[in-house]
Amino acid sequence: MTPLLRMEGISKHYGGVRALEGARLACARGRIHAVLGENGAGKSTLIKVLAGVVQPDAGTIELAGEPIALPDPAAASRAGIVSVFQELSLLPDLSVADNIGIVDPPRMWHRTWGPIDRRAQRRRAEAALARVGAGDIHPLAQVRDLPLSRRQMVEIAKALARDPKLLLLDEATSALTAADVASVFRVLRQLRDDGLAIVFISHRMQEIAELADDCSVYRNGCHVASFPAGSKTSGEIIEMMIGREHESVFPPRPGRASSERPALAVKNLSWAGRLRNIDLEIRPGEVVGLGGLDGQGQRDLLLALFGALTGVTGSVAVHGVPVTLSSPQRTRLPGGGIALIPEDRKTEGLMLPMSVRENLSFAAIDQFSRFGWIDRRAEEAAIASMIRLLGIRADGIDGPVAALSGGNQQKVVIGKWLMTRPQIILLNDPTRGIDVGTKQELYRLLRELADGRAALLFYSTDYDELIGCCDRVLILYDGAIVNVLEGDALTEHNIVASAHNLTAAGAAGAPP
Amino acid sequence: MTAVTGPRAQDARYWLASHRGPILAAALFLAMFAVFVTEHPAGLSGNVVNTAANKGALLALVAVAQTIPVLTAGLDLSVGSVFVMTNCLASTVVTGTPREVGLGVALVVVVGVACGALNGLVVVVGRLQPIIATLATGAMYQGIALWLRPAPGGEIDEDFADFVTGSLGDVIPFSIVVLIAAVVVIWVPYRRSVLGRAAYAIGSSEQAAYMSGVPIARAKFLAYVLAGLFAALAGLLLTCVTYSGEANALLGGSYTLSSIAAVVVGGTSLYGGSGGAIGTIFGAFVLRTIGDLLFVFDIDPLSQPLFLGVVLLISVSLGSFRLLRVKKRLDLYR
Amino acid sequence: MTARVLAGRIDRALAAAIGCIVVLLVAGALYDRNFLSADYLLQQLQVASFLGIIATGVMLVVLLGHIDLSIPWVVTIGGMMSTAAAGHQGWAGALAIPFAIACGLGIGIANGIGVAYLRVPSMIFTLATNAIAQGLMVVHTSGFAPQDHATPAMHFLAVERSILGIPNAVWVWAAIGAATVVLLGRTRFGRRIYAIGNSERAVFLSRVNVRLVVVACFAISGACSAFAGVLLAGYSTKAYQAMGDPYLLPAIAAVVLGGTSILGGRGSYLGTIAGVVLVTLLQSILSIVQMPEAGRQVIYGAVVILMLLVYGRSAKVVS
Amino acid sequence: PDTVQGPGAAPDCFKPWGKDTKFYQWKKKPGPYRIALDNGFIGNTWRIQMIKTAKAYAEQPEVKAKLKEFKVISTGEDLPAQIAAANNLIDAGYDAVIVNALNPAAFAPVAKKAKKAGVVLLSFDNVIESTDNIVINVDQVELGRLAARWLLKEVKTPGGKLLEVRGPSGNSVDRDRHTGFHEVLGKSGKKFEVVEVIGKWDDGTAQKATADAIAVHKKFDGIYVQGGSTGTVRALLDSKHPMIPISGETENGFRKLCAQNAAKGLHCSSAGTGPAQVAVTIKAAIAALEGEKVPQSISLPASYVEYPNIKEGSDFYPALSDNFFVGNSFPGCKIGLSAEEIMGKSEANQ
Ligand SMILES: Nc1ncnc2c1ncn2[C@@H]1O[C@H](COP(=O)(O)OP(=O)(O)OP(=O)(O)O)[C@@H](O)[C@H]1O
Ligand SMILES: Nc1ncnc2c1ncn2[C@@H]1O[C@H](COP(=O)(O)OP(=O)(O)OP(=O)(O)O)[C@@H](O)[C@H]1O
Ligand SMILES: [Mg+2]
Ligand SMILES: [Mg+2]
Repeated sequence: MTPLLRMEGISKHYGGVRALEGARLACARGRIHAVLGENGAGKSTLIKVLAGVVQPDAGTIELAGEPIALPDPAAASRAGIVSVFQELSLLPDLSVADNIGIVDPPRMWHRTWGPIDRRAQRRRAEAALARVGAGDIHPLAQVRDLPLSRRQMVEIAKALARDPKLLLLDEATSALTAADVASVFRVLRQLRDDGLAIVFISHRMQEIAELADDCSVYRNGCHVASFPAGSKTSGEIIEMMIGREHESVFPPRPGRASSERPALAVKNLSWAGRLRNIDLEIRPGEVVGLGGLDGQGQRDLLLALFGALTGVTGSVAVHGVPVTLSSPQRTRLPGGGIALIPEDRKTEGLMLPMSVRENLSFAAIDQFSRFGWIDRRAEEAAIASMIRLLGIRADGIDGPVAALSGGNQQKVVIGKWLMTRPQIILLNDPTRGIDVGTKQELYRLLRELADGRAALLFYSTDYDELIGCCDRVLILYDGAIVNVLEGDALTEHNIVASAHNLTAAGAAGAPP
Repeated sequence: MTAVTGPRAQDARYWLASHRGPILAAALFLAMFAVFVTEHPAGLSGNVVNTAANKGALLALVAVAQTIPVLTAGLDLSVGSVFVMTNCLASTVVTGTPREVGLGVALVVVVGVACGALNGLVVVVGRLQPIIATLATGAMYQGIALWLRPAPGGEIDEDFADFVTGSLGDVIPFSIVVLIAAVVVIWVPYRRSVLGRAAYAIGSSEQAAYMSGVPIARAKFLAYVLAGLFAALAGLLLTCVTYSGEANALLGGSYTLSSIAAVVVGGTSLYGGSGGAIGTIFGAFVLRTIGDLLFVFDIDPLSQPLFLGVVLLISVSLGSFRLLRVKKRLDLYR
Repeated sequence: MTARVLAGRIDRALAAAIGCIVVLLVAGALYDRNFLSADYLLQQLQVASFLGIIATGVMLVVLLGHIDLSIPWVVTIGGMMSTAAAGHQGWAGALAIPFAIACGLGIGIANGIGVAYLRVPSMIFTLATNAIAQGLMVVHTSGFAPQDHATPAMHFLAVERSILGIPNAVWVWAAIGAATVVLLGRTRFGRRIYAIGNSERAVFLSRVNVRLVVVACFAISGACSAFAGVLLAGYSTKAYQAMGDPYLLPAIAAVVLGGTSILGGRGSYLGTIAGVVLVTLLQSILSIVQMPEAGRQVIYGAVVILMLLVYGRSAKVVS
Repeated sequence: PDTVQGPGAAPDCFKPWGKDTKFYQWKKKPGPYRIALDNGFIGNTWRIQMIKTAKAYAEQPEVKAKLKEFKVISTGEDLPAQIAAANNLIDAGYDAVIVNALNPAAFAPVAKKAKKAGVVLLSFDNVIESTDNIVINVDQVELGRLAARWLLKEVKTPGGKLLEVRGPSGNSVDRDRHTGFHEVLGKSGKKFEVVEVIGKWDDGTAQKATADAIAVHKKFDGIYVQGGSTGTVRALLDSKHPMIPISGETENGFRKLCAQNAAKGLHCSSAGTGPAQVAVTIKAAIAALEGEKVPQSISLPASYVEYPNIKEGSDFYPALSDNFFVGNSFPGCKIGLSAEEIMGKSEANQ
């Protein structure tokens, strides 16, 4: 039987950058096809070609054996190709229902000329949300007000509501918690069994293992290999992706830091009913994780500690000195201060059209300037060493960061903050959309920073990461810390249990 | 937040949240207008209402014209010029037999639509920034207006004009009927149409809208065409109010700027994606009533411009009270 | 988009603007040889320098992604306050020019506070402050029948030609322009301006006091406008009502024609210079060839659109 | 009102426009009266001066005794707002409404309404084009003719190049003055090339336009400037152009420059309409309300002075602002105090 989709010889160049070179992909009905590759391998570009967003320089696309042209997203949509993009394509000012029904909504009176039937649209949206297990999202809510994980669910519901023949998911689960992932996977399997072809991209290897039927690996824009899932070990796959051998993922944890004075001590911190009486202490050299279901206040806590919220009560001390964190500028403290790796790199971390140079040195510009005058040499030297340290792949430092792949952009965000030499680093899901190789470098980097006596507070939606990286994990539920896990008690089971606030203390390891 | 959390109450809360702008503008207008009529020696008479309605409807139509491109995160700086140019045209062609008057009205509307279409083309096909593209086309329309009417004058069928600017049964100003009709016949269907919603989608995020397969080009084009249409309706109404035409660049400029202020006071975001014509209409009436306050308070003639400026500043700043409720400072920055 | 493409874009704007300037001069010369006389060209530069100083402030504000519609009456305030102060005896008279600039600065700061702290869209907040500035000047003129004659210093700056026969106003503009080039390209403040134009949110989260930068830019814009008002008063030897009205739209047009994105975050000062010269020449030539106002407006609009079609098109919406 | 036969009240002041000008007579109303002034644009010196004059006139004891209320509303550039203000004033029962119209053609509906309501409507400066109101103005076409006649007299050559600095396009006053100017030139039989530039009655704009014109055309034989005359003379002086005759408006600054440079050969004529005509209009309003006969169209004398008669203290005032409009005395009208005095007083306060 011919596969539903066949792409051959797809090439795409951006100026001097090779995004795809003779790439190919074939996927069949009733199969979930995983696409793997490190950051910048060209996965998203491949998806965008299929979605009609990007026009390839060369190559052919066949759908059900017929050659097809995809000049714009609308054409792809008509052909039954529906995508969930890495950068979400939701409309923040519109309601969830409007978003889900944005293309081809139900109409009153006449199928093409009638006005939009809002009731029918709302029913349709409710059904789609319920189907992916996001029934908690109100269809009239504005997407702008939803946290990233809920938005991702809306995006998936939106894709499914369009009755695709071919569904493309580009890191669609990167911000989802385990529970959401599970319910999305249930639907995806159901759809596969109904005969859909699904292309699935994720940097989380266990998701690939769990879901994929076939795999294709790309490297540097080229197709490396395709094989049925399970025929290769994950070590082999990673080797294909990064082109070298791959060691154990997490760097070793040193023993607990001594009982010296905490770098960050928070007492009784509350905010707007969304954070309740948070107490926490992080010593220099410690990596403390924030866990729990998404949206339990973890992101707000990080923002509060960074001075980005108003009306926060409670006390915060840095190295024993009480500080008022009434604005981010106030986190600039003698000896380094506090850094925040924000949630959304595109809008919060970077000035996309500006150069890598300007982005990297932006937060630390004071170090290279006297009386407001920038010393470009000092700046360049510092940038060069940061690029080396993080292995940022960029076509020179004067190109816009927008041209970097997602993972490299994330590295720029991290580099931007490392340049300020912070003593306390708040990380808001920093590995979202980062490939395994880079992730591993990042874990190593975090540990090095901790060894360099920085204190890290690390929120992640990935439990493995929390377990592998953190000395301690605080589980938040409804804005309060409900459990603290460390040592042997730091297991996936315990995290999941306390995340749902099921545990009475003791059932899953008592807090110290 | 209310304690009620039933599904109805929840729906109502979302509804309220998305209609806060128009409600506030309407409340502000009613308060100001109440002060005005209580102080007016003639009180709430048919004449007073008619005068206020005619003056308000003019700006309201221009401001609705402005609203639609603004929803797409664009801007139409030519609405004032189209307003003036159609005024000049109408003062030439809307006269004669009833048939000729009808044809004249149709011609004026068609020309307004054509101006809007040119704007749309420049923005969509030319891919120029709307703010600067319409600044340029606005200059061109102003030039055409001068060419049509080098000096003030012209005429309009007086029966037609008196009817349009009069009141039905001396109670309901016909200009308000026109306004309501424009909302019911044009705005509401537009709001409910795919292209209307596409305008909101584009304003919200053009990139995301494109990736979702929203018909961007058509929706933007239509937005400018509708702007031209509403501006032409306003030009026609102006001709009825003045019985004449004048290619006055200052008038066009002041309407363009007032229209933007009305859009903002009416709760539409200049960044696009949210708001609508109803709020804008109240916003326009708020702005128009500011001038009427000169009647109410006895202000030294040479301090009047300062007074108008201060009241304008206060009304456009009222929206910043919402800042007091913002809990997340990050949300202040886009 | 690579750096080269980006740089190419800016260069293209500059090149196109310069190309247009040349075309205008040639067209003018065909009409009358005197268009190429040093006299005429220097005079255009002199007049351009008033617009150029205003456009400098406008450009900073536009780079932030904002706009300043209070220009007309801040210019007038600059002119009227300097001449009014000059009427006083003693130090107040001597400080006429700084005093006027301080007044512009004050309104600029008010604009900045409204935009940055009250978060009112700049387009309407500055519209309102413009109305207030006008109101203040009407009260001012009517109240004390103030002195409105320019001082010799103002006349010296605006009209006289002290060095190399080049009008002093041009030197003043050159100095302000050089400072701006340095400010935008070499300082932290300049970086922050561009950055805010690209993503205010990211700048806020980079521990920068965004509001301060915004207020500073509006303040500079107010000061530039007021200073231009001082020079204009010197040029006309007096200050008068509404003297700033003819400068708002040309200043915005000059900045945009010079390749600065009206949405902020992108643009070069060299482009602005070219834009200013272009707009000034275009106005002057259309005036001299006695184009009737109607045709003048149409041509003006068409030229702006054509030029932007050459280099000012935005990218297609693709990722 | 009734249309009646002349002569009307105060014939020295309320001079009928032409022979066939009608006279109006309203029924005498018991005083004191409520009179309102509906002004549009305010952001220029002429208007400010006009409003100050109106206020000062209304404050004069003999006038004040007849007025219960004198209200002024300025609406800015917004024509519909000015029309609405006029309508509101009529509805609010003012006895007389005075308009300086933003657009002369646009107030026909207002005139209709005032007539129906029995309100006396008057207009001056930019007058309402309708016979349903009392119009008080200087003949703008004649001002243009005056300038042309004087230039023809001063320019000795049989032809040459003249510069005409015009007002804002689309404005009726600009059109009228331009028409009158060219009418006389056309009939003169001399061959003049007229270079037209637009000065918008604004000193800065006029100065720039003049400077550009001089730089390109190098030599003119005479200039007619409708407004912004000070700027035009500045440009002439700055350009070191030889002195040529200039016919301009009535700005104090213009006349000052003319007087200063008369010895160097600068010959000027200065003609225009002073803002004090508002006082004449108020006077006419009161006369009409008192049941006097008033011409429908009143012609005011233009303030006119030409070289070498420009005298300090009567034709210009060195102590007053350049922006001041001179030529406010209407001797026949016995207005009581001149605008010069009004401005001069506050000047002295300083
Ligand atoms: N618009 C663009 N302009 C220039 N270069 C681009 C553009 N988009 C992508 N690239 C380049 O193309 C290459 C492939 O990018 P792509 O986004 O497809 O990678 P990816 O495999 O999805 O990576 P990630 O896992 O980080 O998302 C990268 O090197 C990137 O820098
Ligand atoms: N070179 C410069 N020229 C003009 N103004 C400048 C310059 N550098 C800074 N400023 C202004 O001074 C303000 C303070 O500068 P600075 O860079 O110290 O701000 P900051 O570091 O964000 O503030 P802080 O650390 O005090 O909270 C800037 O926000 C800017 O408005
Ligand atoms: Mg990708
Ligand atoms: Mg990625």
